[in-house]
This record gives sequence, structure tokens and C-alpha cells, in this order.
Amino acid sequence: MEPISAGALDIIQPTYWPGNYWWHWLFYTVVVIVFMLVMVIGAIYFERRAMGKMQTRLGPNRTGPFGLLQPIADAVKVLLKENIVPGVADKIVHFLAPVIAFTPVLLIFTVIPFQNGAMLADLNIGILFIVAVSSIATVGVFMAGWGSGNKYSLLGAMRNVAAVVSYEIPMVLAILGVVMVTGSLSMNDIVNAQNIPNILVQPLGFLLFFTAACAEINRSPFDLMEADSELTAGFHTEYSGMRFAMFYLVEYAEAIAMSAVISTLFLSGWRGPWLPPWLWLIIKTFFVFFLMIWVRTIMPRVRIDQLMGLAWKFLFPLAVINLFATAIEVLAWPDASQWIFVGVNIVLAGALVFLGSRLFKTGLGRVEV
Amino acid sequence: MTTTQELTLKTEPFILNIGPMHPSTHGVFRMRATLDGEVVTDIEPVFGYLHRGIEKLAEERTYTGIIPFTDRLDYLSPMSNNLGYCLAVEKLAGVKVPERGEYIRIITAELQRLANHCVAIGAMFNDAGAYFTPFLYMFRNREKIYDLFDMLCGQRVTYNYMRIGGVSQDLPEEFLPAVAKFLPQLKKFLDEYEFFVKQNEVFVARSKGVGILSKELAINCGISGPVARASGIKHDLRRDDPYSIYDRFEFDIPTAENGDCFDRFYVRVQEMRQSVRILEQAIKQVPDGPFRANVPQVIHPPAGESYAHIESPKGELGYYIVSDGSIAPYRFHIRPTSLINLGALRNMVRGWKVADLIFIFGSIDITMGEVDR
Amino acid sequence: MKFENFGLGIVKGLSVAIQYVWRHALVTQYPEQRLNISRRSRGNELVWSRERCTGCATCAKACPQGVIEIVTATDMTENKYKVETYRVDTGYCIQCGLCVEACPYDALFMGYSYERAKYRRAELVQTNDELLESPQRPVSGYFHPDIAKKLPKQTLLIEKIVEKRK
Amino acid sequence: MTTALAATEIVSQLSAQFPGAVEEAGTDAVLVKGEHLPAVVEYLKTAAGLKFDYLNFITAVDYYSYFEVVYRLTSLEFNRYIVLKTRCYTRNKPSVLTLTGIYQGADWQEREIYDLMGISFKGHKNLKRIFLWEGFDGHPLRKDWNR
Amino acid sequence: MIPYQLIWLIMLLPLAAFIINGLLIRPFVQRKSKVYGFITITAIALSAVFSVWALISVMSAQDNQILVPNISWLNIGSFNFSIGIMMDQLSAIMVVVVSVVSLMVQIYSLGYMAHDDAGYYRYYTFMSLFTFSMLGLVLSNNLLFTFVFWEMVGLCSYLLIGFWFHKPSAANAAKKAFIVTRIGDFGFLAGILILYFNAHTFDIALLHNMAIAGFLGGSALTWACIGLFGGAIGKSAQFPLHVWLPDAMEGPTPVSALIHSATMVCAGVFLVARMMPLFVFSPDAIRIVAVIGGFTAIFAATMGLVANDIKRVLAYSTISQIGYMMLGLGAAGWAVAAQINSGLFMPGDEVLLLSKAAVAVGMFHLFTHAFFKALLFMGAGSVNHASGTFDMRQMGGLRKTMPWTYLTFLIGSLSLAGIWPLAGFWSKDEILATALTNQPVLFWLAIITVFLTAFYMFRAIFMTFHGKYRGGDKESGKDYSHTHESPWVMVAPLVFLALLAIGVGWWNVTGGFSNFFGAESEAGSGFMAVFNIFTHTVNGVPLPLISLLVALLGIFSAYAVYLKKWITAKSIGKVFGPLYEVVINKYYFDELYENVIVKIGLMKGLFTGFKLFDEKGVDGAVNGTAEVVVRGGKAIRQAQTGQLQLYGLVIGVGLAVIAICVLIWGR
Amino acid sequence: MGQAVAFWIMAVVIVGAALAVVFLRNVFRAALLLILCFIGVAGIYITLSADFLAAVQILVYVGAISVLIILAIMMTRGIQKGSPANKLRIPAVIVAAALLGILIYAVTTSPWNVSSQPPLTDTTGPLATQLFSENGYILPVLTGATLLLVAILGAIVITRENKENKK
Amino acid sequence: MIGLTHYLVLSAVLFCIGLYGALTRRNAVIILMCIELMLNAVNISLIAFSSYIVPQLLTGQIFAIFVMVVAVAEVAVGLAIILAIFRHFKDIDIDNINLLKW
Repeated sequence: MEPISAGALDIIQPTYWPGNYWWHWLFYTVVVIVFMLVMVIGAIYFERRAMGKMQTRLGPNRTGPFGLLQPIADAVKVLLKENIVPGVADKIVHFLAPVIAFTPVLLIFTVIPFQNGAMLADLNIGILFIVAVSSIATVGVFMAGWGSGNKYSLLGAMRNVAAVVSYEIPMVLAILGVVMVTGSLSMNDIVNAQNIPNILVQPLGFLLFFTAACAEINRSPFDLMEADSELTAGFHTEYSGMRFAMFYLVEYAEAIAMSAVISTLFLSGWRGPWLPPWLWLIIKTFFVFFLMIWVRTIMPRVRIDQLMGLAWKFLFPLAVINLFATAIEVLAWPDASQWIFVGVNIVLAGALVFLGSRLFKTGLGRVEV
Repeated sequence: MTTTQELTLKTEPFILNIGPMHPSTHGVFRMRATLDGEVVTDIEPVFGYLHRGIEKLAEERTYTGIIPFTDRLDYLSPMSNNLGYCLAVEKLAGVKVPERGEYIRIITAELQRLANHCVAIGAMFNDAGAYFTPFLYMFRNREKIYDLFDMLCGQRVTYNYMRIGGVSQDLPEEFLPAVAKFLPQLKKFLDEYEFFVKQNEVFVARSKGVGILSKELAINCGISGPVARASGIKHDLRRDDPYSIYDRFEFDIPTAENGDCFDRFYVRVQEMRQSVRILEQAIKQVPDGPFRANVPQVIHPPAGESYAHIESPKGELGYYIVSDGSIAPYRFHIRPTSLINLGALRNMVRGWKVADLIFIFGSIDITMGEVDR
Repeated sequence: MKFENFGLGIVKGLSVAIQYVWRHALVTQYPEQRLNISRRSRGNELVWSRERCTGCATCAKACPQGVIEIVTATDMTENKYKVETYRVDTGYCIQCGLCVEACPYDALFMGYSYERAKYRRAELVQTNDELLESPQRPVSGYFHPDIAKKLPKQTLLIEKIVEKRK
Repeated sequence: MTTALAATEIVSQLSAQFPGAVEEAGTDAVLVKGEHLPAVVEYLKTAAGLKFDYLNFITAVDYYSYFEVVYRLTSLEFNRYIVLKTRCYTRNKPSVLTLTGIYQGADWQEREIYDLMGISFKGHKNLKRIFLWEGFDGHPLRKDWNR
Repeated sequence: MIPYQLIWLIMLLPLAAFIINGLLIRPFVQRKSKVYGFITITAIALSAVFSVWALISVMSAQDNQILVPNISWLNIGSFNFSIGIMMDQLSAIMVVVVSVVSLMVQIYSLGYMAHDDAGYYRYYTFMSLFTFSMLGLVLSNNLLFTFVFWEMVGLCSYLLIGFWFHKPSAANAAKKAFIVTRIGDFGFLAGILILYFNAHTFDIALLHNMAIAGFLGGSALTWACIGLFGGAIGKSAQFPLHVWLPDAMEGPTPVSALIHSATMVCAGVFLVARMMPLFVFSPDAIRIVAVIGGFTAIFAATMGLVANDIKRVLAYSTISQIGYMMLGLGAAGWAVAAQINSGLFMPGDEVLLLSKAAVAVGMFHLFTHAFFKALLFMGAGSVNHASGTFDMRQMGGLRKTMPWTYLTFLIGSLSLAGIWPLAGFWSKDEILATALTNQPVLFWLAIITVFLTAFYMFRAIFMTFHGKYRGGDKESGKDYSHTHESPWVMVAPLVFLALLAIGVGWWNVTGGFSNFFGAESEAGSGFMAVFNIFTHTVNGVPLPLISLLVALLGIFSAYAVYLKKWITAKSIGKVFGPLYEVVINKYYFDELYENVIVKIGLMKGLFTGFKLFDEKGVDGAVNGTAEVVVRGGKAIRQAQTGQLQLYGLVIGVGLAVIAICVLIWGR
Repeated sequence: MGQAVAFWIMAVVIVGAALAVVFLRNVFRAALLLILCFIGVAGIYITLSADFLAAVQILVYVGAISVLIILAIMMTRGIQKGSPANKLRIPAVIVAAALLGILIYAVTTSPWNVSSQPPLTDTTGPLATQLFSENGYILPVLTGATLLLVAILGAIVITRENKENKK
Repeated sequence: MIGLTHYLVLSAVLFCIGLYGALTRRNAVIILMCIELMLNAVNISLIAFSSYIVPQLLTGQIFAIFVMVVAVAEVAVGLAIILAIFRHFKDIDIDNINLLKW
């Protein structure tokens, strides 16, 4: 497929690229890192500002015009702080945790296309790669939780472990629906196949994936690992200075990465009229990120058993049914127009959410002690 | 729906200190929680981090001089504290408060109830993990009330407004119109707030059926106020033992049956509506006349003892004063609502998760200033 | 956990939250914007009138914190007490205003200003001349309705910001 | 209006039920002997027509020659209250029987009295200081306490 | 024309309902929730719609058959498992019967099971599983899968008879049903295996063709057919394996209505019909079918005369009517077999068509019987709902309080008794005609059965609905003194089935049904045929008129005995004395099985021998060995440290040794 | 060349991490190094052009198995006690070394029938075809699914506490 | 150049390390981890065979998938057993748990 618009980044398309493989590699590595850092800075500002507005506050407005420099000021402040390591901490683990949490997030961006074919590596298992790699981030979290030698941290880490193991399943199942519709695991192919954005073809898949992704990256209302009102700061209670900054960065980088993945999988990625493709990707990413902020604004945190119950009793059956429905549609009517499935799937999604809401309940969570 | 499930996976018990410095202990409070995984098997509250010995201090102050201390008991509702104390002293000394003074007292006390419930509900949501949104929406309105109080007595938190025999100053002329303007806004806001919160699935899931306090236990523990009313005890001192001039107003006592966190939230919202109702009646009826009886600043009540209690926003707040005829009370005891309401905490949280522990604790609405005194 | 309302509760919440984006924030940006504070405001200091003070020490008796210290000497020439030292430890003052109410001679007022932070506790102790009224130490209308009348009216916080927006 | 139960009425009932328990009956308070206190309170809580099921508060007053422990009970059903008092005449380790078995709400209030006034409650399972730290010297609400 | 995917859905929808009910939503829904019912009903309703569509499609299709591609499931070596569907007239009729009756029963159960402690969960889960199995059974094109589904319906029947397993009688009945049908299934399996070893295929159509082409035959075919019929005897409760069905009435009434009257017990008939092209080549087998059918018909009817439990009356009636069907099949098949044997040369295709057409008579009775028998059972359930009992002696006079139930029950009974112009009349008439033309002995059996049927059915009606109310269940302690009509969810299916019980017979008035199966029909044409039937004669006998008169006579006798009491039942009992004793004790069959076969034959004979062998031979050897082992064990026990890792180490050593050996000598 | 470099790096990482898993006394760190070892193995798969399996390796071993192991470690508090060796150290060394020697000898001396064809690069589709197609491994897949189901049920049953035991 | 032998030797080394660990460690969780190492060693050799000997057939990779399935099942049940043992003995030291002895 031809690129829809000749944007400013046309030059980075591999076909036009003058150098060899290593140049491509180096260039994209730099692009990815810079892109991620800039996006994170934007995201931090955006989140604080948007939440402030919704909470009848102003949000950051002092540093720089409209407070735009606030993330940088924060970063400088945090970086200048002393690095405190608790005496009972496992020093090496404590030190390595933020690094290990940080790496996979960067890796996610390697397979996200900024334009037709413009990405660091067009893996033919792209989406599987994302799921696999994002599960490594968990290791960082529980290293932090365990290495701190703090009970709050340990509780946060244990919650994280439980949540991640549970939420990967509906997440992968929701992705499988998309993969079935598009017929490829490669992110670029998935974008190219979306003549209708997948959010319409797979509305239930979108909802499930959005929920599961929120849980996977500790966004509210599933931010139990760092539940501020219960565990003070969860797994990163004992972190300060640079390492805390790393975790802070990871948190937002994960959110941005997941937003980018969602916009690639469900919102047809870089595709869109008029604007250059990379801008479309950024716009869509920020749109998804805004959804996360919006939901965060209004939701209390769920409890751990409700979190697990939601995954196993609500998301999982719905994901399985969605998968079945998609499979039947794809297998039985391979040539039918997708618009028919749009209608059918939207009705199905509504019905399933309705039914699921009726049938789904967890106990009250009380345990006889 | 069953209320219990078995504990299936036991791990080693694990003691977690929550507090004294913790984001959601409402002050300096410490709970030593024994956990089994996430489940709270036992807690032991530890107090005294804010103990200032007000009861002892009061034995060396004049009766008027104690009023500023009462501000600092429950610092979220100082007006009510003032009122209760003044009632006790007036009962002891036999002072009659003029009409206008009574009305001003009622207006301030009810406004104070609104302000307190704003914090109680908002903080409760914060404890549930909502990221400040419900809290700040409530604070928006609390701010308006505090502005009114500022207009009235020049302070925003520690008012020191009531005096034995009345109030310290008359109402400024802008006050009543401002209140009249504020009340419809508040009513509208409460509707919106309920719309915002009451059906939110996550909030309902977190609060319904959680932290149930049975009626019997509530009575046995001496629980009072909205917490008791949420458990189905239709007991309100404004109605059952009317002090001041509460018998002149029409209002209902909202109650609920389940005694769970949702009911405590909902009873508070309903109480706010009733307070608005009382205020609407009161600001229409305020008479002219003196606002304060002619009482000297230093009084010598006759020897004896008196106990006066009011329905403070948090529950029954009582003052027990023993006088020996001197200028200072011989014995000054406060019946602390928050401390006694906390008495059922252990029974309420056992078997729930850590997150619920925080939430249930928040739903009781305590102030450490009053617990520790 | 049960989705009793099929997610509609969440949608309702979202709709309310987004409305607040267009409502004005209830915030004053302090150094630039200031509240028009109450006429009865009790700032964190006392204003003392040397002329009216007779040194009766009623204020000191009324003070629950005991922060007022008065040393008087007998002024034989004018046949009255002369106040040698009037010292208030504002660090311990709780701004209850009881001393102002107690003063039989209207010689004591609450201060009106509030930016009185100091680096050391000792600097908070104010003595004699430091307590007198001055442009930096305006007098509050607390318990003095006549003074209050002269001061600007208080507007509520929310109205104030509306004005500013216009 | 929560009305006081006329002391004379209750005193006759009480002395019929527990001979020798009532030491003195004032206008609004009944002075009960310490050893009879739990039984009297239990009776007041359960007896039909009385039902004093709600414990408002417990406090203690130091009168130099004796300590007086004050209980105020309310009957939510009949909207009446009664004040019970009991006295300990010794300054050295005064003690009263506990009410924690009857009212759970008495627990911390008794601990508070123990902490600040130094009256120990026999039968209380967890009688230790509540506001002050362990090792604090003396009981500050006693009139003869000085720092 | 129905798309073939939808034919698959006919049987997969109930399976989906089973999976959803049984495996998916159980953790979220209380076991008493109606959700289970709604899910099952939705699935089966869709299934019923598709079935009717399929039937219509089949009627218009080429060769009255829809070809459905097979799905290959497993290939193990050369062995190829494929799942397939055979959609011809037989399947189409059966599918409609099963799904429509099942749908009605499920709707009815919503009301009937409402007060049950066990809740809807288990009930509807099993019911949807049963419906799936039954549909699979009739749709399968493969004997192996037929057998699998055959066993699955047996399993469901077991589970549902024992639904109230806390009642010992129910548990025993379930066991009995399971074991007795297993005896028949043994024959079925043997038949299948004989066929497989001779034909090397399970495919039914292939088997038909092979039989017609003459590849199968002789004693192998006879024994295979007898084996298959053995399965049918067990499943359809024919003599002598009929004993389980009356006891199976311990299950919930809707279960009886669905499984033990309309569908599962007819599976035997279906099986014989399905394999008819094989049976016609084995005259011995087909004779056995006809004779056993005829004998069972009259034999069970006599037991129905004396039963007091309304459900048992219906159960005996079911046995009897299935015997009827067998008789019909047998008689028609007999005719075909005689034709073949007579040496007339016929091309293969014609034989196939002829043999397939021979089932029309039996299947038509199955078709009509399913509706009115389900109706009668559900009516009995409705009565039970009001009175709390099934004992007719405690009922009476329900006509006034339960008008709808009475009306529908009456229609069902008239239909069963064979009263013109209801459905039963037409189908019974066909069987009588076939029997008369072929085997007069069978005809006499049949016509006596007509009388008995009319008599016991109206005995039941008069005892239940007429006279004075006798108080309902007195033992349960509940008050049943005020009876009332059942809720509409129970009445509506009754009414619907009553309409069917009136109407479905008219399909064959003009010979439509027979033509559908490829048989030529003698009946007249047009609507007037309904009335012209009485001018009809078979072999010169005005058969319809006779059968109607016999049936009316039966009704009149019942009227005389049980309503007007001109002759009391007791006096009849006295007259027939010993015979009555025998009949009321069900011909001592239970005792025969229990005491003679099991206790004496098996226990004393076989088991004693086993015991001797066991004690002397086996035990001696075992004890001797054990002694050796114990001694040896004591010796090497020391090596047993209980430490797994040591074992692992030894394994590692062994591995290394083996590897070395292989390296040294292995090359 | 690239493959050689990758192989040697991965090999060193794997062997080092595996040795650390065996010899470290700190259980938690051993588990972390186990994860490292798994990731190394995934790298080895990539050098063998088994990209799908590499992703699955990370997903399954890192995302699920290691997480479960660490959860078990946190729950059983095995960390304080560490992981001491038992008395079998010397025999175990001998057996392991002997086995290693034999294996290496066998591997190096065997004539391997190495194919000259290049391996498939995109393995996802062919794997799916092989696993699920008509003449493929459908029976083992079903068996595997059953095995997983049974394992899950077994795990639940084992960990569930008996009601009677509790009282 | 890296050949099949390299991979097989690597696999053998990993296997023997795992074996040693499984034989000598006393912590049950560590033993489980060592067994995982051994399974991984097997997987390496399977995939190496697959891509060197039958590069177009993927047979070895499919076997590796089944090995993973088995590994998951084993870990699930194994950890469950360890937790159950821990609950019972308050200890997961294999040396102290020798119920197999009689």
C-alpha cells in the first residue's frame, strides 16, 4: 500500500534510506528513544493538566508558558535528590529493578510503525513480541518490591504478580481477535489491513484490550501495586532520586506504549487523511491516553479480589466468546463485507456486556478469619 | 449472596504497620494490622500521637478560655464543638441565650455539618482510591462554607465564635444573603454528585456490603452519628434530646439498614440535604435582638456538675463538667465521638482486605484531634 | 463486584468529570492573586494602642495560652500605671481574639495582615513599639464593628474569581 | 427530650433486686457500690422496661478523698437516661470492676481512665495505657499529679 | 433450502447451551436462576426452527435427502474418523419431533421446576445435554457415533432419572434403568462390531448399499440385526427388558415426557427404522421384531390396566405403543422381506427405496405418539403440580379447577385411544391395516391392544378428573386441598401440543407422510378424505370403523366401571382372581430378575465357583508371592531413604551406564 | 559471523546464569537469574530462526513460569533459609560430569545428517498449519489442552484448604 | 562457524547443570527451577535438530511446544504441591520431608 500522504518523515522510510542496515538501526534507535522521552514528557504534562482541569484545579502553570516545563523541572528536582537505599534492602536487586523495568518499554516501540514500514524492526511476530516483552516489565516491578525490604513494597509486588498473570490472558485473547480479522501478527500488516478501524470491527476486543492494558500497566482503577492510599506508593515506596525517576518514566512510557499499541491495533495506527502519518499516530496515541486519564479521574481503585474476579470472570469469558464469534465470522464468511461484521459485532458487544454485567459478580471479598 | 468466603490460601502471618505517618490515616494514627496475604486478620489501633491533654489544660483555664481549645478537638467541625461546650457551661451556670443568638448558633452549626460532611465524603473516596476528584469537588463547596465562616468570625478553621450565652459577634449584613445564595447551589451540586458517584460500578463494588456494622454491635459499642444511623439506629440528638432550638425545625433523620460503607456515604449525603433544609428554615426566621446574653468573660458557675451533648457532625459530642464554684472547671471531660466510633473498627475490618481496611476506616470519619485530645 | 448498571454509572461519571473542564477552577494563584479577606480577619499578630492601655492586664488574664506579658510601673506624676513592657509571643498565640474581647478600654486589636512568617521563633516575640499600629500592621475589624465598617467588604472566594475572569 | 429516670423509682427497683448495692441516690444519679456495679448495669441493660442498652460515656473524677467513676447510660427505646456513679476510696491502686463484658464501647474509655486517672478496671483484658506511652510517670488527671 | 451449516447448528446449539450452562456461567449465576432455562430454551427454540426448516427443505430436496459434507476429525494411521450428518426423511422427522417436543418440555419445565430445591442448574444442563445427544443420535451417519450418542442419551437418562438422587427410590430406579439398558447395549455393540468386521465401515449409507448389493448376508447379518434389535429392546423397553421404564418415572415429570415417552425410548424404533435395509434381508430378525413388538403391545397394556400411579399408567402405555410401532415396522418389513425372498428380481435401488418406505407406518405412529404422549405426561405433571401426588386414588374432580389441563389431557387420551379424527387414529389405523394385510395374528394382538388402550386411558381420566376430589398428597404435610390451574408457562406448551395432537395426523390423510417416505398410499385425496375414511376397507374389512368402535367400546367400559360404577373394579378383580394378581405384580418380572437370575443363577452358581477358585487358587498364589515379597522387601528396605534426590541420583547413574553401554556396544 | 557472536554471548549468559541458579544461596536472586537464563534461551532460539518459539519462550517462561515461581518464593518465605546443598554433593558432581562427558562424546562423534536447506524464516504460519491442519498434530494438541486443564484443576484442588482441617 | 554440535553441547551442559542442581539442592522451589533448566536444555536440542536436520518441517519446534505445555503443567502442579507441603510442614526443605520412607 502506498503511503497516504508524503509527510515530513518520508525520508525515514526504509526504501528511500541511503545507508545500510546499521544506519537504519542506529537512526531508528535514536528516533525511538527520543520519541519516547518526548512523548513521556508530553504525557506527564498532559495528564496533570487534564486531570487538574477535570478536578477544578489548574494543574501545573508556573514553570514556563502554561507550565509546559513542569515535567522538566520535576525531572531536575528528582534527579538532584539523594539516592537513598534502605539498610535492609537487597542492594543489587534494588539497583537493577528500575533498569529492568525500563528496558522492555523501549523494546515495545521498536515494532510500532510510524508510517508504512517505518519502524525499527518489522517483525512478523510483532504483536506477540509486544506481549512477550511487556511481561518482562513485571520482573522489574517485583524486583523492586522484593529488593526494597519493605512490607508495603512486597505487598505491592505480590499484587502486581497476581494481576499480571491474570490480565495477560484476556489481553492476548483480545489481540487474537484482531489478528484473526487482519490475518497477520506484524504490526505494519495490521495497520495496512485496517480499512475500517478495528475498533468498529472488534468493539468488544477494544474494550477488553483497553481494560486489560490498563491493568497490565498499573493505570487507575487498577493501580493496586502503587495504591497511594493503602500502600503509600507500593513497589516503589523506597525509591528516591534517579531510580524513582526511572520508575516514574517507566510508568508513563508504558502508558504511552500501550496507547500506541492500542491506536495501532484498533484505531488504524498511522493511517488518516490530510495529516502526515506520524502525526496521526501521535494524535491517536494521545487520544487513547486521554481516555486513560479520563477514566482515572473518576474511578476509585478496585480491590485485589475484584481485580482478579474482573479478569477471570468478566474479561476472560467475554474474550473467549469474542474470539469464537470472530473465528466463526472469519471462517464461515471469509468474503463478506466487513461492514456487516461491524454491525453484528457492535450488537454482540452490547449484548455480551449486558449479559456479562448481569451474570458477573464476585463475592463481597470478605474472608472468615 | 453469601457474605463470606473461605480463606483458601494461607500464608505466613505478616504484621503491617499502617501509620502513624500514612497517606490515609486522617492524621497521626497507627494501626498494627496482622495480615494473612491481603486479608486483615486482626488490627490493633495505637493512639496518642496527638494527645495534648486538653482535659488537664482546661482545669487551669477560665470557662471562656477553654473555648479556643474546643476548636482544636475536632478541627473539621469547630463550631459544633464550641456549641456543645457552651451548652454545658450554660446548663451549669443557668444562662439563657437570646433568640438571635440561638438562631446564629443553629445556622453556624448546620453549616459546619455541611462542611464536615464535605470532607468526610471526599476523604472517604480518596481512601477508596479515587484520585482526588470526588474529594476536590466536595472541597469546592467546603471552601464556600469556609468563606462564609471567614466573613463571620475572621478565621477559616479555628473559629472560636461561640461564647457562653451567645456568640461573640453579630452577623455581618452580607452573611444571610450569601447563605441564601449558597444553599441552592449546594443542593444542585449534591444532585450532581450523587449522579457522579452513586452508580459508579467500581465505587458501588467497593462500598456495598463492605465493612458491615450490625445494629446490635453499633449500640453495644456506643456508636453514634451517621455511622450509627447507617446501621439502622434512628437516633439523633437533635430530635431525641433537642438542645438549643432544634425543636422548631422540620427535618428528617435519614437512616439506612445495611450498615455498610455505601450506607454511611449515603446517609451523610442525605444528612447534608436535611441540613440544607434546616438552614433554609432558619435563615428566614432569624429575629432581631441581642445575640449574646449579658455574661461576664470570667464566670463563676455554682458548684455542681453538668453534661451537655449535641449531635455533632460525627455523632454524639458531650461535655461533662464538674465545677467547684471557681473560675475554672474542676473536672472537664469530653465524650469523644471519634474515639468511641472507632471502637467497632476491629470488628468491622476483620476478614476484609487491606484496601477495605483503609476504606472502612475512612468511612467512619474520625479526626485525630478528637480521638487523642 | 457487579456491573449492576452495565457501565452506565461509569459513563455518567465520565460525563460529569468532563463538564468540570469548562467550569472555572476554584483556585487563587497566591502571590499574584490575593483573596479579599474578611473585615473581621484575625491575622497572626496583635495591634496594641499604647495610649489607651491602662495596664490592667485583663487581656493577659483572658489569654488561654498566656502569651501576653505586661510589666507596669506606677507613674506617680500622672497617677496611673505606666506600661513598661507589653510583650506578645506570637509564636504561641492561637489568634482566638479573647484578649481583644476582654480589653475594657479598646486598647487591643487583632491585626489584619497575615504574611508574618519568620525564620526564628524568637523573632516572633513582639514587644512594645513593634505592636503599634502602622501601615504594615493594619487593624482588623474583629470585635470592633466601627473599624470593620471602614474596611473593604468581603466577597466570597468563588465570586472573587468570577470577577477576576471578567 | 431524653429524660432522666427518676432516681427514686430506679433505686427502689435496684435495692429490691440487689440489696445493699445502692449506696446513695441523688436527684439524677445513683451511687452504686463498686462490687455490685456490673450486676446492676447488666440488670439495667437487660431488664424489660429499662433497656439501658447504650453507654454514653465513662469518666472519672478525682475528689482527693475518693475517686468517682461516672457512667451514663441511655435507653434508646424509651429515650431515658441514667447516671450511675461508683466510688473508690483509696488513692493507692484504686480499682473498679470492668464493664467491657457488657458494653464493648467501654473498652477504650476504661483504658483512658486507667491511663489518665490511674483507676484500674478488674477484668479488663487489655488494660494498658492508651494515650501516653508505657513508662510515663504517674497519671496526669489526678489532682496531685505534677510534672 | 437450508444451508448445511445450520443443520450442524441444530445439534450444536443444545451443546452450546450445555457448555454455557454447565461450564461457563455457573460461577456467576445462582443455581436457582432462571437464566439456565432461558439459555436452554433459546438454543432449543433456534434448533427447532432450523429443524422445521430442514424438514421443509428435505421435502423439497432431490431424493428427499440433503447432503452434508463430512468433517474429518482424526486420522490415526489409516483409520479415519469423520463426523457426518445424514439428513434424510427419517432424520428430518426425528429432528423435528425431538426439537419441538424438547422445546415444549423446556418451556413447561420453567414452571414445573420452579419450586424444586435442586434448582434449574443441573436440570437444564442435563436437559440440553440430552437434547444434544438425542439430536446427534438421529443425525449421525455413522454407527459408531450413533452408539456414542446412544450411550450419551442413556447417561442423560440415568442422570435425570436420578435427578432427586437423595430419594433412594430415584437412585435405585436410575441404576436399574442404566443397568438394564446396558444389557441391550451390549447387543447393540456386538451388532455394530459384527457389521464392522464384515463390512469394514461404520457408515450407515455404505452399510445399506452393501446389504443391498449382497455383500452382507447370511447368519452374520441376522445376528447383527438381532444385536441391533437387542439394543433397541433395551432402549425402547420392549419385552423382556421393559422393567426399567415404569421405575424410571421417579424422575421429574418433564423428563419422563421428553425422554421416557417421546424421544429416547423411541430411539430403538428409530434404530430399527434406520437399519431397515439390513433387516429386510434377514427375515428371521424382522420376524422377531414384529413378534416382540406385538407381544409387548398387549403385554404392557394389561399391566397398564391395574396401575394406580398415573405416570406408571402412561409408562406402560408408552411401552405398549412402542410395541405397536415395532409391530408396524416388523409387519411392513416382513412384507418387504417376503417380497425379496419370493425370488422376484429387483434392482438394488428399488429394494433400498422399498425398504426405506417400509418404515413409514411405524415412523408415523412414532411421530404422532411423540406429541400426544408428551402432552399426556405433561398433563400428569400439571396434575401433580396441583395435587402433590401421582396416585390416582388420591385425585379426582380436578376437571373443575384445572380446565385447561383437563381439556388437553382429554385430547391426548382420545388421540392415544385412536378416536377419529385425532392424530392417533390415523397412525394406528395405518398399523392395523399393515398388520391385517400381512399377518392376521399380529392384527388380533393389535386390535385387542386398541381396546385395552382406550380402557386404561379413560380409567385414568375418570379417576383423575372426574368424581370428587380426594385430597391430594397427604404425606408431605403440605396443604393440597385447594387445587388450582398451573401457571401459563405450563399450560401454554400443553395447549400447543394438544393442537399438534389433533392436527399432525392429517398429514397422512392424503398419504402425504407415506409419500414422503416413498411408500405409495391408498388413502383418498383432498380434505374430504378425513370423512371418507370410513368407507375404506382393507381386505374387505371396514377396518377404520372397526377400530373406532373397539376404541369406543373401551371408553364405554371404563365409563361403566370407573365413573358410573355399574361394575366395580373389585368385582372384576375377583372374577379374574389369579390373573389379576399376576398382572398387578407385573407378571413377576422384577422378582424373576431379582431372585431367580441374579440371586440363584449368578450368585449361587457363577460366583460360588469364582469364590472357590479365588480362595484356593488365586489366594494361595498371591499369599505365597506376598510372603516372598515381604521377606525380600524387608531386606532391601534399607535403600529406601525417602529422599527423592537419592533416587534421582541413582536414575542418573543408570542413565550414564546405559549411555556407556550404548556407546560401547551399540555401534 | 553474526550468528557466532550471538551464540557465544548467549551461551555464556545461559551457562553462567544456570550455574548461578544452582549455586546461589539466595533463592530470590536465583529465580531472577533463572529468568535471565530463559531470556538467553530465547535468544538461542532466535539464532536458530525459531522466532515464534522465542516469543513464546519469553511469554511462557518469563511471563508465567518465573512469575509463578517467584510468587511461590514470596509465599513460602524460602528466602531467609536460602538453599543449602545436601549430602549428595560429591556423587552428584560425579554423575553430572560423567553424563556430560558421555553426552559430549556422543554428540561430537555422531555423524549428523545435516540438511543443506536453509531453515524457514517465518515459522508462525507453518507451525499453525502443522499443528492444526488435517494431517497434523491435532490429537497431541487436544491431549495437551486436556493436560493443562487437568493440571490447573489439580493445582486448585491441592492448594485449596480443607474445610474440616480448618475447624 | 557455529554448527549443530555447538548447540547440542550447550544443551548438554545446561542439562547437566540442571541435573546437578536438582540432585543437590534442598529447597524444593530451587529443585523445580532446576527441572525447568533441564527442560529448556531439551528444548534447545530439539530446536537445533529441527533447524539443522529438517529445516523445512519444524517437527522439533512442535515438540518444543509440547515440552513447554508439559513444563507449564508441571510448574503449576509442582508449585501447588510445594505450597501444600509448606502449609503442612511450614518448611520446604526436601531433606525434612521424607514421607516416602516407611
